[in-house]
Amino acid sequence: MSAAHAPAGRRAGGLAQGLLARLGPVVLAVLLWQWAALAAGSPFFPPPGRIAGRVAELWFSEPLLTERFWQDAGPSVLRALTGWLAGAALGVVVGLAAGLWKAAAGYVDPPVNFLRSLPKPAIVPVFLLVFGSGDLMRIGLITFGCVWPVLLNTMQGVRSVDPMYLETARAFHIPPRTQLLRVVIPAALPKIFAGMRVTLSLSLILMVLSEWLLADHGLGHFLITAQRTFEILDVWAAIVLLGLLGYLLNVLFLAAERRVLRSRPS
Amino acid sequence: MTALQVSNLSKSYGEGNPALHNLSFEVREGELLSIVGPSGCGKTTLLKCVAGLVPATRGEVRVHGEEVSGVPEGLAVVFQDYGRSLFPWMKVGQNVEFPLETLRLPKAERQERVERSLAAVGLEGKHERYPWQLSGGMQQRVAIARALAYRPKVLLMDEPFASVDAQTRSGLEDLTRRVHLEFGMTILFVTHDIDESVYLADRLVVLRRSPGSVLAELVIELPRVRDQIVTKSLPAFVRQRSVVAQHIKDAS
Amino acid sequence: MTALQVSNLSKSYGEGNPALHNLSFEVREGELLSIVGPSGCGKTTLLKCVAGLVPATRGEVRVHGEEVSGVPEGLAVVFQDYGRSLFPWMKVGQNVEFPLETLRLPKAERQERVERSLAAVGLEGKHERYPWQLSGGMQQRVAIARALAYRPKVLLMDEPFASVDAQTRSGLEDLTRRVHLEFGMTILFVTHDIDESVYLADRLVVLRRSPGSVLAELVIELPRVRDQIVTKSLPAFVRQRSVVAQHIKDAS
Amino acid sequence: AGPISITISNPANVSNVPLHLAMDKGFFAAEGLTVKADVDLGSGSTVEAVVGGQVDMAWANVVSGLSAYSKGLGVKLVALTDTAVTGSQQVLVGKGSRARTLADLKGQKLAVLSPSTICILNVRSALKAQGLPADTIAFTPVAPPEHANVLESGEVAATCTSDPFRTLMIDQLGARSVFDTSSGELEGYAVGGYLVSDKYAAANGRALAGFQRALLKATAYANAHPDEVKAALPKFTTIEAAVANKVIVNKYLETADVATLRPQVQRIADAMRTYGLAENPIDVSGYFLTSP
Amino acid sequence: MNAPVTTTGVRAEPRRPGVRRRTSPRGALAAFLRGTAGAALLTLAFEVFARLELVDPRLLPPAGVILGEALRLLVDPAFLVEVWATLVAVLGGVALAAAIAVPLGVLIGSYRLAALGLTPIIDSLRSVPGIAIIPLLVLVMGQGVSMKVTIVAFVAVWPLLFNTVYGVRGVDPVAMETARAFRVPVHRTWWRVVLPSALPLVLTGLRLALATGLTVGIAAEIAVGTRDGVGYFILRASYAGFHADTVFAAVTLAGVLGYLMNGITVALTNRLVVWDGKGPS
Ligand SMILES: Nc1ncnc2c1ncn2[C@@H]1O[C@H](COP(=O)(O)OP(=O)(O)OP(=O)(O)O)[C@@H](O)[C@H]1O
Ligand SMILES: Nc1ncnc2c1ncn2[C@@H]1O[C@H](COP(=O)(O)OP(=O)(O)OP(=O)(O)O)[C@@H](O)[C@H]1O
Ligand SMILES: [Mg+2]
Ligand SMILES: [Mg+2]
Repeated sequence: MSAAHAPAGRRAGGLAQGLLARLGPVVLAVLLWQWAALAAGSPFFPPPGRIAGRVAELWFSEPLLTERFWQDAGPSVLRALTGWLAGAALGVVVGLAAGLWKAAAGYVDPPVNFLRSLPKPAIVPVFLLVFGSGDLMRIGLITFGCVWPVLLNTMQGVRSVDPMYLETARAFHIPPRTQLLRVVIPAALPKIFAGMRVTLSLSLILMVLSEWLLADHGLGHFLITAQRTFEILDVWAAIVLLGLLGYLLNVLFLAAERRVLRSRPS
Repeated sequence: MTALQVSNLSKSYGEGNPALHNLSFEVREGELLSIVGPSGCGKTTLLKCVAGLVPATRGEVRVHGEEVSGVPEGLAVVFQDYGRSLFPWMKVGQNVEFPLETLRLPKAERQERVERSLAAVGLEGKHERYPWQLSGGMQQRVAIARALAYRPKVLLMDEPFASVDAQTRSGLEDLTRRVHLEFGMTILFVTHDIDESVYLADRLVVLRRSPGSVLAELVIELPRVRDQIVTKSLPAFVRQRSVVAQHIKDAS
Repeated sequence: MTALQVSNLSKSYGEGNPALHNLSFEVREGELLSIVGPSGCGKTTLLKCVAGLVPATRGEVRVHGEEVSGVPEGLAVVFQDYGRSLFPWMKVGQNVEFPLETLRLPKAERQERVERSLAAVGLEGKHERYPWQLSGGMQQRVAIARALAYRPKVLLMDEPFASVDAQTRSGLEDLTRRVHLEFGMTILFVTHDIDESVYLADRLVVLRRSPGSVLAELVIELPRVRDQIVTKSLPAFVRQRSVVAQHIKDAS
Repeated sequence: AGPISITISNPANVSNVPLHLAMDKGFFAAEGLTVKADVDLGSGSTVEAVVGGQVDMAWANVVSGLSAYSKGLGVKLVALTDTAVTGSQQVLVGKGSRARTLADLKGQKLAVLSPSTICILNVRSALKAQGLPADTIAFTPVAPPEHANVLESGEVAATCTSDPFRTLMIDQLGARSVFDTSSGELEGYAVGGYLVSDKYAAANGRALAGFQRALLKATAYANAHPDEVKAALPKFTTIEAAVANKVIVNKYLETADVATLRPQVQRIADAMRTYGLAENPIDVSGYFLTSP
Repeated sequence: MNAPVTTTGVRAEPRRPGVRRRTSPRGALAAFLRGTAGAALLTLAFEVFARLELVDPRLLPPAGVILGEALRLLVDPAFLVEVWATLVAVLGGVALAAAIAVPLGVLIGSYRLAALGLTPIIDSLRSVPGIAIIPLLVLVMGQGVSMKVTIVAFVAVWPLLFNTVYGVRGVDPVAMETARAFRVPVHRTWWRVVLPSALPLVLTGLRLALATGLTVGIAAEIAVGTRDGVGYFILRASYAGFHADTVFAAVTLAGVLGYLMNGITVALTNRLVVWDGKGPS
């Protein structure tokens, strides 16, 4: 019987065990993959060893990162992060408003739910025609995609704040603004983070999509070129790079989250 | 002077679920009124109506002559559900200090009030703990310290000592009397401990079982300054104690 | 026969934050042991160690001779933090019935136990309410009803009557004595009410302030079957009551 | 055994009209074949479907097919369908553009169908002829329906577009051609053809021979009846009849003779090497389906 | 004790109509009107922008034209068949995603080791864009409905997973201790304690998953050129050339479809989650 929580603070079994737990499954997965790829022998499924070699060759040789890395991934990641930040900020603000002020939710809900259900590739032309060419349109698209999860989670988080917290705050005449900053937001924070974390990877995906549909550089461009010219190894290399970037961003995000939420009971 | 006036107050939670029925009483400025009554008779509901946290279904509440709509100024509450009224993301010190920030007190004074009120409830040196690192009784005392540090004109306390041991409880009772007298604080004190209700009160209201309404009201005739041993052995105390006990028996 | 044996139990929450220190005592089968001690001395911690909910730092706990690692079988707990130990998504009846499902009792028997235990705590007819629609005292009684319906061999109760009015409290105290005698239930009862601790106990342990350890242990010499008025006026009761009071004074 | 069935993934374009004529006219049935044509709208994943065995055969443009072949995916060319004529594919600029020639697009972006399109070869070859470096113009792959949008928004300076979008953009948006891809070095280039996987080729030699014969009959018929070609277009493509009438019809190839086709293909393979779409020289000798 | 909060300093209206207080017909009408007002504003903004004719109206038709075309599509059986095809793929994909994500989320949320071990894999996997793996999926599955379901599941799994994990981690420790104290078996604890407690967040995840699944399902139809679905309809209209009105009408209806799916999920949530915002979460 131990459906217990992951006790954040407890250093169960120490560092070694943690490291094993962290790396074990990854190593296992890669080994399985290598074995399956070798067994299948399909040109579309190169073994991870070769992919890793290609990734290193393309982006991680020279001193540390190749010039190509900055060419392919640099602008892409920048776009993704900018769009993510803008989307998260917008999502939190609108989500707070809609969570706190039911009437606002009434006005906002239908258009929001309509907008977020629009298929992204199909609305790229609209973004293109409205925002014109250039990064504005791409960042706009990423922002547009990132807003919704954060918005929804924020709203949900705000609506399920323990009413006792609010009653306490009211009983002590905490002004609305302070209530918002010191009570509502901290109480909703775990849920806001959940939304932001979902969105972080989404921003990478949307970045690829925006570059996929039209770009002359960046990871999306690299990917579509590789794919259309049957550079299968490059396709996989790009997928792995995206996975690495996603993992890295998530590690950074989790570290930040842990700092912010460290005071919570385990 | 009337600090608090409750007139014909009724409250029901939805159809056919009345909690309070036609309740009227008043509390004079600087008076300590105990409210006793059986579990579920509506004491917490009454307190929340007075605090303006819950709208009355009928009737009205006036604090210092003004009808309560929002939470009246200069009023503080110690909630029965202390476990959930402390903010888990704030340390103990921050929890106590938080309402003071709104009062725009200088940092030094805030600090001092936090120190003093935490010390008053026997929690000196626990500033840096989080509420969930404290025992139940300690959490409840943090909630009390928070209200005391706020120095309200009117203080509502909902079974504030329920989770505290006898020894500490006596100390807190005396503390309550002391701030009541010292600062002329008007206090509405909900409890189900008969001894406590009599020991603390200037006046006492017994509520009848649901939907709650006033069953009896009595003025406690005890000296203003009280002592746990001396006062509790006064014949007046013993007599009034048993009167209240009898009322409560009738109430349930 | 020993139902419960605590030997050299120590528990600390991280470095330099000891809650219990070298605690030893035992409870015989079918005995009711009261535990009293100042707020924050480690009573809740002790109960959680006995229940196997929290691992001891040192020492061991044996229930019916077996060392506790997980939660021992046939054991139930009434938590101090009743407000959070009831599941808000279950109605009152469901909350009480929930642990019974694990016992694989037939539906009819489950229903009957739910009925009877809710009635025993004075909450008949509240099945369909949600916990958050009840007053604090009522919630606490739901938690008690849940433990009673479970019919454990060993029952741990952490200040179970703290939020209940005097009248109901007396009733619940008598109920506790009754199930204790009727079912031969072993009960570990944490309270900070001295009268209650003496009135209920077969034996009594006083804990010393942090880190908690046993300050005194005394056998309560009162008849097995007790009565609120008769028993509490027995000279033995009055005497033992003041002995405990003195101990507690020493403890804090 | 009953008739052999072949599933073909084919884009909805002019090149595939003979396939559909052959189906309609019963040419395949006469060879004992049941052909099922899966019309594909611009997915770019048809070669994967062939290699993975999800479909038996797919039409691909020559560059794309050669690219798959050269990367060792194990594909074989069953037949080439058509060669380009003037107007098949053009580089278009917007109404307001002042560009007159490719050279005027220097330092700007050109939208192309895909990163492996013959247009890139054509443009680079033309640039080379004018003594300009290959990277004078940057290429951006854009799906054809978006060509009008990217041109209008200013994202690109020009688009390399084929019918029906070429006709529509010229007629309705006032776009203007500055370059015809069927000119210069690669004039009359082969547009595309049908691919199968090596495995499929090895197992179905007889059926594929039958396919080639039936298709030849259909290409001959198509060349002889241009009106029927235009009439067939709206039936399996999304092109409307009015537009179909203005569409430029390529010249369909009436031969399956490897010796004749091979130089056609090799020419493009060499150009791919020259103009940066292939890293190594491509030897096309293993590319053709050898008769059983 | 915790009475329904009706007025907060920060909250102007009852927080949650919930189940006990059913939305009155009048309230529903008001909500509908508010929603319509919001939608009208959006439409108007688009209309004005289009009417400025900064962009050729054949590429970006005004809202009025799009809406007219949308109304026509709404009764066009040929279009409705495509809607059905998309719906089947999206619901299938989200169901598959939920079947994977919820148990996995409970596992990861409950056990630190599972979280440690699986996080790197998950974080890497979910940063892989669905479109990048489409060619690989086509290779294995072709261009039919199973491929669509897979790609929808691939993207819908993450919001469900993360919301479940955060939901499970947010279960009140006292509630967990209570279940343990009564020796409630693990599976029953998950079922009766962890899941209900996490349910509000899981349902939020479901809403996100449905929306994401719908957009990606349609995107896949566009990108893969599958043989049916709204995306296919859009693709066909765009390949026909200069039918921006039909394209945007179909896109609009896709949005409406998403709006409806969301509405149904919200109604479901309100029915299932009576207690949310009533007590410790
Ligand atoms: N989760 C925790 N983390 C850190 N310290 C804790 C934690 N829980 C309890 N403590 C500390 O352990 C000590 C004993 O707490 P415990 O809850 O056992 O006291 P108690 O005797 O039950 O008090 P009360 O009568 O007030 O409920 C206290 O000093 C408390 O601050
Ligand atoms: N949020 C609510 N929804 C519905 N009914 C409620 C709600 N809160 C309280 N009640 C009901 O109102 C009545 C009075 O409750 P209240 O909490 O005021 O009692 P109380 O006197 O404080 O009791 P206790 O001493 O047990 O705390 C009870 O019957 C309770 O069930
Ligand atoms: Mg109460
Ligand atoms: Mg305790």
